[in-house]
Amino acid sequence: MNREDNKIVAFCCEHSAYQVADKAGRMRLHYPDNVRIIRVPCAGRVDVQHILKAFEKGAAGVLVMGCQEGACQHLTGNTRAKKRVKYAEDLLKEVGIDGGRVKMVNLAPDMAQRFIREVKEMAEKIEGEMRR
Amino acid sequence: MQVRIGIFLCDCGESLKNIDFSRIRGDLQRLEDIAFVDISHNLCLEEGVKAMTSRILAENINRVVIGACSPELCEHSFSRLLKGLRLNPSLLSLANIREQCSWAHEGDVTGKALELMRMAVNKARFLQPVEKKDIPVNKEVLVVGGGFSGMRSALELSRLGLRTTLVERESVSGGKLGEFESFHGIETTPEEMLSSTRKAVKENADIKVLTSAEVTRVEGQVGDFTASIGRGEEKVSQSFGAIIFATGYMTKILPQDFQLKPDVNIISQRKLVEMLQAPGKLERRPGTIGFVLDVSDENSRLPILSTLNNALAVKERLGSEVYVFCKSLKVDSEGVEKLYREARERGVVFLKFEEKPRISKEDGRVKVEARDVLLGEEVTLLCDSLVAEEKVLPPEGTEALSSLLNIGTDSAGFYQDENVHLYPVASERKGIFFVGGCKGDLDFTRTLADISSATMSIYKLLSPEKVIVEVEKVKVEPEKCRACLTCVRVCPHGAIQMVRVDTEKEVAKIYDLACDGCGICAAICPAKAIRFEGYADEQILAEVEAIGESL
Amino acid sequence: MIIAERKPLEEIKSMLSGYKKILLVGCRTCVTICWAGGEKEVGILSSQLKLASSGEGNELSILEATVERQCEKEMVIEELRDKVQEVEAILSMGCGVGVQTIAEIFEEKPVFPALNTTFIGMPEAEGVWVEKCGTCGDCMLYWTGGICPVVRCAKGLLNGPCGGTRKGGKCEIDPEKDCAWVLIYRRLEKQGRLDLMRKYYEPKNYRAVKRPGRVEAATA
Amino acid sequence: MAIHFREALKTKDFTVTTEAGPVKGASTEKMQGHIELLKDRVDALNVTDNQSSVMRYPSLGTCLLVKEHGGEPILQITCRDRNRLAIQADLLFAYSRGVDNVLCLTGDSIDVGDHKEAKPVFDLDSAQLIHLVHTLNSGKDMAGNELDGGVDFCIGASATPSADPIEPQLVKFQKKLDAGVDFIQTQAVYDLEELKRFMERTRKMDEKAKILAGIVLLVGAKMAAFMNENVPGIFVPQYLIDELAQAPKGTGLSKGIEIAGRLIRQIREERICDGVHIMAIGREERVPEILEAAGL
Repeated sequence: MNREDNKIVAFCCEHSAYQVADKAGRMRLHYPDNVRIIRVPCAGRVDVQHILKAFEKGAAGVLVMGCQEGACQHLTGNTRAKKRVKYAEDLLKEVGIDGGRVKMVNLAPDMAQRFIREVKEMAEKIEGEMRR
Repeated sequence: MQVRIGIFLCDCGESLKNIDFSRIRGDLQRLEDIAFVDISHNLCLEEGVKAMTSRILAENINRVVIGACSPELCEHSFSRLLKGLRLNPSLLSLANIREQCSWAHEGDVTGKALELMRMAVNKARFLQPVEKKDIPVNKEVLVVGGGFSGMRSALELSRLGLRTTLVERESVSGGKLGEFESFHGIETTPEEMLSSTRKAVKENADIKVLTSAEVTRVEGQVGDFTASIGRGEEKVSQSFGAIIFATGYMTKILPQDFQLKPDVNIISQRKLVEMLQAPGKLERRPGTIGFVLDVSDENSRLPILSTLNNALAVKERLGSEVYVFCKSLKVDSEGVEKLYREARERGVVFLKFEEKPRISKEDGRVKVEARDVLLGEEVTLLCDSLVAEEKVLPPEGTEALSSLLNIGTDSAGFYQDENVHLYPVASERKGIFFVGGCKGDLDFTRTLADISSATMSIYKLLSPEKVIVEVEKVKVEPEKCRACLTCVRVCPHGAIQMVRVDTEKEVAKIYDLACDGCGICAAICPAKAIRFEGYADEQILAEVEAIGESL
Repeated sequence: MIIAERKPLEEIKSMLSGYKKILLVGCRTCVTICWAGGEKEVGILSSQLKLASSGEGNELSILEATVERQCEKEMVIEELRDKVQEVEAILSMGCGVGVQTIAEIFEEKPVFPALNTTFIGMPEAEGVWVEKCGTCGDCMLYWTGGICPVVRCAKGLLNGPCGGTRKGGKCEIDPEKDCAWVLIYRRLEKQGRLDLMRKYYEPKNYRAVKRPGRVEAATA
Repeated sequence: MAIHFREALKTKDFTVTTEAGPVKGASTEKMQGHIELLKDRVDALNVTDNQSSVMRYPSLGTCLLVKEHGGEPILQITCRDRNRLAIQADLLFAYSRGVDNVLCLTGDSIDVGDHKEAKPVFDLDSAQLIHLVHTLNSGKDMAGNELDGGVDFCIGASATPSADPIEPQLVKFQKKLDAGVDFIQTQAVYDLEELKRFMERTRKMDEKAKILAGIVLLVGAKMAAFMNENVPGIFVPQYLIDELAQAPKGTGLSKGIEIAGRLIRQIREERICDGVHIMAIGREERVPEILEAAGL
């Protein structure tokens, strides 16, 4: 990915977010196509290193999408992911990438609308930044 | 071994109009290590599968990449197909070009489809085979707690052909069921239920009962737990494949709920049951009996169940006036609504309060004053005896056992973490289950359902001839492991333990049967010593690198 | 175990200004265990530095390596000998000892610390470490119920608490921290050895270890 | 000229001391004003040593000023800023200039002061400091060398009656008493019941030492609450904070003076302690009003 790319890397937990993306597709609900979904067994599988590597490789935004709190198949996966996203955000701020370009999203498997809104929000944030 | 990748694209019966499959095939063919790129219309149908099978057999490829519908639909069948062709199913990489590409966006998405395929190809290059193996598994089950639930579980397991050891702390089994006088509408009394169950257990050769015994230590993982059981001086250590907790509950009248200490007039449900069982022995039949319910906010169903049953029993046997003071009455579980109606019909008076009723003594009788919300006025009742609400609490030793086994408890201290996926009987550790009152919200009708659910899960786990497991799908590399214990502490399923390897060095070991494949350990390991095949760091990184790569 | 913490990126960047090619070196021992300088942290800092440099338009190329133990000369030489030739400077994610071992071996190249070595301690919880030993060279844990007042009492007092203890036996400086002397009192009381605390102790020999210390094994 | 503090302790049935706080600067004018105001109203004037770890004009310097004005100084020494060499040297110099009352303190931590990055010393602690002064009194230094010209200090220490838990404090307090002290000036006390309990225990431990209750002037509810949180060893009970809060706006200080006077009067009438040590922390000019309010 080169710098002026506007790709959003979305790490999607296969128990929730990945199914939500499928559902959005089945309902033919369209969302920005610069999202690239990477399937992970649990949001807890995503670490700070993966998020930073995504930005290093040119991603413009990263979404870590896991189950709702208290409904994680692996109990602490989503809460750990949330902490790591927060730490990644601080590390990115140190290098001048801020403005919420990395975000933790908690989804239940049927929240297609919420998924689309989160993707659109991130796409708009990147769009806004790109123009400046 | 040189990577050779076979790529299949499915255009879903040429319905994915916004993807130019031939252009994608053209681009993909130019990548290295690609043996072939086939376009099919129906990889999920007989015809498509046959074509794919002959293609794979013809070309000696060692990775398969398939761009089709969502893996949630096709992954399972494709893996089985590969297995049939003696190709390791882990060497499969899927791209979701239908639900998450063609159907999800307007206009032509050939570019995105190509990128998704390149991501899958990049990942395929790093895939490693994962072997499957059957592992020996101990088929014995440990049941902790010899109450009704524990005994029923043991009987159910023996019906499924599994031997159990039943450990009961008290000198005699039975637990709390004996405290109930009757279940309205059920002929057999709790007493009869208990004695028949006890008899069945005694006569059952598959069940070994250890009374006045306690579990002191449990090590190991599902399929190979080692429990040390203390019985007086005797120490027994035995191996089990799974564990069921049926440790029940205890009830206590909490001082802050009730200012007055229980005495002759203020009695517990158990005392009331004793009165009911021997009405003759009472010197004076109580004229009016009061019940107070749900004083503290969260209440469990047990007090309601015993109050309604006992109120009806009082009406039948003693014929005294019965008043029930309650803040709210949960009647949502089976048969409780009917019980409540019958009580009303038999003349039991229910009074609803908001603030806590004031309880005092007046010349040998109990005075209860409360503001009835429905009547909208103060009510004062003088009754001969008042049945105080008993709070349902986890029995002593719950905390010790749960920390010993590294399994969570819920906010009230009962077993089973508050997580929807564990419902109804699972713990976060594979092979450990909870039935009956030890989970907190006690409901008899569901206990029997819990027991069959737990025993069935154990049957599924232990009884197959060969217990197959993916060998080291998530693996700790001993030479990189620093034994820092982070993964052991972090694993939500307690599937990681320290072991001494051949070099006498202590390293972490992930137990394949107990591991639930979440990858939290792989992410947090500071030495990057844990590799999760299928979601390894280099595989995730390879997918990221393919994003936006110009050809 | 030696505990360390990563320096803020700003400080690391200012050290590296002017250098185009650096070697970033992790250590697989103490700093891995305390999540500060292991192989994973090397990856994270490397990503951060690359993002920072590409953001500011100057190119910074980073060679990555992780030594088994940075305080062992042989291990450092074996791992870094070739890589050092290709770089202008070395950024070490080892503790202070690691940084100096590398500096001693490759004297011609500047070596920068990416971590602050904080104390000798133990994990209090997962991801949380607390100081326990102040390496005073004259251990007196035998009479303090196994609680070291040299480091765990903020003023290192020897004859009991100062007058500033807060309500509930907390330390004058930090309401979250227990006063070491209250802890010592309770433990000795539990063991019935309070006489040890009641005894008067002469001023400590603070030169038990002539700094910088040196230990020579009898059979060295 | 004021009588020697040692005599005052022996002869008077109620000894009163207060503080002359050094300033942050070299001008001694303000300090001399306070000394003049207070020297004849109290039995001795304590001079704090970088109080609350805030750098100020040296304690020994202010003691010399007190001497020049004919007052009776008490040199406060903490273990925070000097090691055993410097403390012994200062003590020799103090004695040679007639300053022979010393209050041995551990000292506040660097973190509460205004030079938070300084290297704390704490070579000694307060109990060891008391032993050190005794060693000097016996004509030798800590290393056992004979002194050319001995010293004879009147030794004081502090105590924290309202510490929670109190037992560990009492263990340290016992060590101080065993070492031998002539007077004790306690941390601020407000709850006299607590003080009584403390006094009962102290009487059992040691008869000789005279105990002066520490009285810290409160100037308002907010300041009292602030001190509870941040000033080490001070615990202002809620009912006093409420009393201060009810005082109409702007009269917080006079309410504080009234409270201080009330406490001192009660301590004196009920003979709870052998005297009081008034700490007006930066408000030395109000001490006379406190003394009046206490009927002294």
